[in-house]
Amino acid sequence: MSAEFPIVFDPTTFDNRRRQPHEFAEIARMIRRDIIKSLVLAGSGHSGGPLGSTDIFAVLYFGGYMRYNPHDWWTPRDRFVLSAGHMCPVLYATLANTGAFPKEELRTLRKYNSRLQGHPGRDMGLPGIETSTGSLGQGISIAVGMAMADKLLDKNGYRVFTLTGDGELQEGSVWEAAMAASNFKLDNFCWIIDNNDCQIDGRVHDVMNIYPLQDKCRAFGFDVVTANGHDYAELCAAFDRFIANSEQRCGKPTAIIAKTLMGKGVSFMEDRYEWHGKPPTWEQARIALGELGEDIPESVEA
Amino acid sequence: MSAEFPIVFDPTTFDNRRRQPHEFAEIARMIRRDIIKSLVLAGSGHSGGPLGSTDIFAVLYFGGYMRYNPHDWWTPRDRFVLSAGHMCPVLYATLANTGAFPKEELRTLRKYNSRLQGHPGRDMGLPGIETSTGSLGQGISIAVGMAMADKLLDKNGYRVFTLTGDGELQEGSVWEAAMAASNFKLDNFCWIIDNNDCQIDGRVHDVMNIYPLQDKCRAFGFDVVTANGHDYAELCAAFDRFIANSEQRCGKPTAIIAKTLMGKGVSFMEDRYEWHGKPPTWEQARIALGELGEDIPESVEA
Amino acid sequence: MSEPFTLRGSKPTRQGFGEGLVVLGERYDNVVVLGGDITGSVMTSLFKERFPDRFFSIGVAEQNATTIAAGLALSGKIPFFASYGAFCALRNADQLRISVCYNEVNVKIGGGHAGISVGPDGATHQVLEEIAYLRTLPHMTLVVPCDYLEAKKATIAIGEMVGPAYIRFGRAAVPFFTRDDTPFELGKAQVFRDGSDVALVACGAMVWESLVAAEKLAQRGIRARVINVSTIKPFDVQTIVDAARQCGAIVTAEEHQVHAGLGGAVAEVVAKNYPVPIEFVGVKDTFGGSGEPEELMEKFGLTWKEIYAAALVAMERRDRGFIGYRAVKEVPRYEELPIGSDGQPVA
Amino acid sequence: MSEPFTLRGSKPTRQGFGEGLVVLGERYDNVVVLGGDITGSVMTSLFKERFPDRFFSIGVAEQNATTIAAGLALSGKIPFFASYGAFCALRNADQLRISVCYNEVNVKIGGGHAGISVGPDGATHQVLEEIAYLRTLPHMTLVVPCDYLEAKKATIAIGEMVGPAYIRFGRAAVPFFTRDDTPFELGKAQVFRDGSDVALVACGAMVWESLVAAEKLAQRGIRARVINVSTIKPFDVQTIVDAARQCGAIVTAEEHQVHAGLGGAVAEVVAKNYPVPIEFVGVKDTFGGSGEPEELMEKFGLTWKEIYAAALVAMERRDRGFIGYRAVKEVPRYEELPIGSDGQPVA
Ligand SMILES: Cc1ncc(C[n+]2csc(CCOP(=O)(O)OP(=O)(O)O)c2C)c(N)n1
Ligand SMILES: Cc1ncc(C[n+]2csc(CCOP(=O)(O)OP(=O)(O)O)c2C)c(N)n1
Ligand SMILES: [Mg+2]
Ligand SMILES: [Mg+2]
Repeated sequence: MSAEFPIVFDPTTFDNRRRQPHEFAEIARMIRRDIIKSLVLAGSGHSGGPLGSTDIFAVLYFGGYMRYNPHDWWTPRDRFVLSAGHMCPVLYATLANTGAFPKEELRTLRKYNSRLQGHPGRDMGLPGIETSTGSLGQGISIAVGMAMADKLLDKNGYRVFTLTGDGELQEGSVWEAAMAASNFKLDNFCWIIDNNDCQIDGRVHDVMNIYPLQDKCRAFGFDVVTANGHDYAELCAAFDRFIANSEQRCGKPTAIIAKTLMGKGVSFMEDRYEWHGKPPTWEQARIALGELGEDIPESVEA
Repeated sequence: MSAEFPIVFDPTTFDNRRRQPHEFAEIARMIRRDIIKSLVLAGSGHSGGPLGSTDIFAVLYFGGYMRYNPHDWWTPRDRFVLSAGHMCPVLYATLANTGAFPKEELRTLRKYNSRLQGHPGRDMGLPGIETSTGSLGQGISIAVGMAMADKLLDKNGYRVFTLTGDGELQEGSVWEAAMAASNFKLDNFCWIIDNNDCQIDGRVHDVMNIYPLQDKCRAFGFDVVTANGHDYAELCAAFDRFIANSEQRCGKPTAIIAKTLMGKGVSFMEDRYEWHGKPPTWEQARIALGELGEDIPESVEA
Repeated sequence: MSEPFTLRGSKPTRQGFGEGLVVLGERYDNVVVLGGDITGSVMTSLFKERFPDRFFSIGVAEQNATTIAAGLALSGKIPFFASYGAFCALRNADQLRISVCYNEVNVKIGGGHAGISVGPDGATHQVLEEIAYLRTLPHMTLVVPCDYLEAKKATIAIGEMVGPAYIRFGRAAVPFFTRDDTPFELGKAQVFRDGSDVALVACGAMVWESLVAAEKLAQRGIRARVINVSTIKPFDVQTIVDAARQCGAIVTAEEHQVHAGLGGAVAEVVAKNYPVPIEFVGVKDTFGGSGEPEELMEKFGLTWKEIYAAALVAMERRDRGFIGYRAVKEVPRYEELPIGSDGQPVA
Repeated sequence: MSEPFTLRGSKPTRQGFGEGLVVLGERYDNVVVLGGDITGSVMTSLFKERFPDRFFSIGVAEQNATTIAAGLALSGKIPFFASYGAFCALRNADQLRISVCYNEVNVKIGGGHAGISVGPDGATHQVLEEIAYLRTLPHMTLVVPCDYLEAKKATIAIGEMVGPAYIRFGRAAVPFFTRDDTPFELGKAQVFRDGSDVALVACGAMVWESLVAAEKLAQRGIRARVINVSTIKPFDVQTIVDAARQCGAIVTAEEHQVHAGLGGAVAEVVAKNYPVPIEFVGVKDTFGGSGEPEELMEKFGLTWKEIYAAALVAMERRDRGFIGYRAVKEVPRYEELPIGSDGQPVA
């Protein structure tokens, strides 16, 4: 018998403003729980990257850095492109927590005809999904195109954020995008690297070494900031630096190398690459939710 | 009436050994004349890159750096891969001057069924053409594969050289290759960059800025040497450094950034990107050959 | 050649690929494998565990892996590179064309996650377009095995031939029904069931669906020939022409876009040799989507039911004189077929 | 719709593309162009000179240019990216599939150096495989104009439609014969010459060759219909089915691999609607090579002569009862055709 239990999505949503670290912590816990819930319901999908990058999303979407209207998404806004498309559970959970769509919809992750496709599908029209991604290395170029559209043509002053994985940096097209971003002096462009040193087959430095990473980003013309991707103050400082770069028109794109732990927040997933592409079992979900502050009453069968 | 004149290929060939600069100069002049001759006969093809990289080829093939037997090419040997396939006129002229095939065959460049295809075609079986190339960014990866075959498997101690253009570095796959070369510690791998700062549409730094180049190569794990690509002593020093790296198993691949002038040796072509992909007219060929030390008697019509 | 097949269970074709690689590794010292960071999923991990010294991890860099493979092949190795088809047939399409096929080197590609049965990963990972491209590449051998065991045989076969080759396999467990003595030969289509009322020409997991459809058709007295086109390039012209001549009506079935793939190859051969009506079962020019494998196969019309309905239509077109103009009508859904006097659905 | 065409000279199709872009630039502020370092060759340089602020040089990075275009399109621009087809249909194949077509964005690609008539650059630059791939991509519009003027019209048309589109053009000057009032419509094949003895279905420069073949056939009393399939996707089913029904024999002609391209599309439509014998003129599963454009067209069998010979064979197959089995014989060379009593070559 399965140890399934009722999944309840807390309908709370959050607004987007400067915050204290403990506020981010609370939001991040909510997002992580929502990730676990949607994944256990889906029965497939990626746990590790989403949990590891949750703190970044909490700061980006709820710290006043991205400018958007959750209730009318397609109005003038900053853009976020999830280049590492497989990490979409965190993006879906984040967007749901902005109020962009009902949190109940998180139940449909990876189901037939869901707006929450296994990799983001723009055709489904989910508010906040700016583009389809899933083939690594493409999203960052799309984001560069968006940044060019504003910087070089429209000049409305919007900003473009993108998040790539670190294994993703093995794709040469990422470096094409990076080269173009600095060539066009896109100071409205912020490249966040989820540097968990994990990818499917193991440690990034074992699978195909991408280091020294700062040197690479710098040599490709970025202003590089390194931050502990779980430290809200450091993340805020990094984003503040980008905002300053963009406001001062420094002529350089910004790269934030966020050191993270894959699976952060769930003890048995933390820093384990095995969790790249698996959902929790029901039993693991129960433990994970417990660690994330939500106690699930024992089910009858368990 | 065209000002055509009889093209005569000097059947001299050269051997492969340590040399003095003035000897290289003589060889390079011969190769350049052969390039001009084959191109004017072809009526199409690339002048600029081949002439600009000729001094590199002179040193590599006739300075004792590449080990090969021109009369039995496919025996154990070092490998050279022309990643910038469009530069093949210099490779053909060089190979002809090793004695790998009759210099008369240079007349057939770009003609139907010729072994001297417009971009190197391995299917034609020309001695010294290790692989087909022509789509930028692929040859360097092939060369990495060859270096891996020896370094990681066969361990016969052969070395692999590859030459890319600098515009070519805009292809992301080049950086995939570079990352792999250092990941696998291929100290038997030598990447020569023909840094003429020219490509089809203009200056490389205008078309898509690739600089700072040394920093990029270093960040991708290479031991980087910069050399004036027309100074034989500097070129020899650079190749000596690679040989030393490889003999000492330093664990790093070597990158030689050779600063060159497109069209070097022909006054009206020098440093002009317009010459990337054009052959000389007969009149221009006459002047070019004159500048390269071969006087063509005036033809009747001219 | 015809024999009754029975279901032996279900196994993914990728497993046959992984196991075939190990066999090759045992037989040949110069077989090497390149990893693209999904080695567990495409089961090159079996080779990696067994022959760690001949396995090289290239990371998420499919262009590079393909071209490195070309370099290894030019150095006397027999390199296999495997990833998902979207990434090792398309991300590297230019490399396949120039460095592998024009170069005519001994590079072998294993392309997984083919078709809609990939399931919840969704459209980006469900490659449905690569057969079309791969079969245009000169010198390429393209194999689409029908089940686990044929995938294993095919993997060994492409490892033992000289030249570029690609093997297409899937993610989900699919019916496993061939046996050790089921004939398999590169370049040869196999008749898996005899019949001359209609020919069902399929590849991959659709071969089993065709066998099921043939069985259902037999229940109403229609003898369908089932042909397994495991090699799509080079194409076995003779077997298809024989089918056209002897059956006079053809259905093609593939987990691929309905255009330019197996169906396209059959249509070309038939038009050039012996024109007969063909009905095409495949994905109808749309992208895939998330869902469970079986659910998706239903939704996208890739089951024996569509083959059954298509067979009835193809036969009807033949019987009415297939010169007759057909107003481009679509094949009805199985469920919508009228029930005949025998209680079976009719066209 | 049928009209006599006369040669108006020769011009490359790429010029029509370049000029069409300038027209679009004038009409629409949000048309932008991305350069891939061969802007002179693919004639985006005309746009660059005219609208320097709306031209962006991306360098030799076709993957990036394609995906940047997607980003621009998602920001309300109408981006064109042009390069050689080998690099902007294949080097970027994955980007086209995911970022352009799955995304369904308003990205337009101009793919030059198509076909063997590229000439001395040789095989690497002569793309012969991309029609097959592009026509499998959902949401894609694929246009292959027959001459300079149609290329110009087609460029404007894809700029004015919404959604992903690709236009294929060549390097060499080719016959220029359409007029301002020659009908052109996206998605519509045009009958360029009436006739009902045999249909010659072609795209690109092979349309003119078909007109020449039709003229030669007319000299011996055979009335060939010539159809210009300028849009390969979406495919004009009706016009082809009409041709099959009314002519009963078809020849397809394209500067592309003989498999999976235009010929494949025609074969599919015909098999599904009205099976008739088809003969396919195209490159026969080999790579190209260096040479002069006209020389190569001769050597690779891409002239009116092959179309002429193929037409005779297709008609013979029809007349003998095309159900008759044909022992996969190849079409004879024009020069080898026996001379009939009228002094003209016969099949
Ligand atoms: C082009 C491409 N190749 C391969 C894949 C399969 N894939 C999905 S995620 C992934 C690993 C990426 O590693 P990383 O970016 O570090 O993400 P993380 O494992 O940290 O979540 C791979 C190889 C893909 N989606 N796209
Ligand atoms: C993948 C690819 N894209 C585009 C081209 C067309 N092309 C040939 S040479 C060239 C310029 C390359 O510049 P560089 O490497 O600096 O060579 P140089 O002009 O100095 O000879 C381009 C864009 C190509 N051959 N391959
Ligand atoms: Mg990672
Ligand atoms: Mg250059």
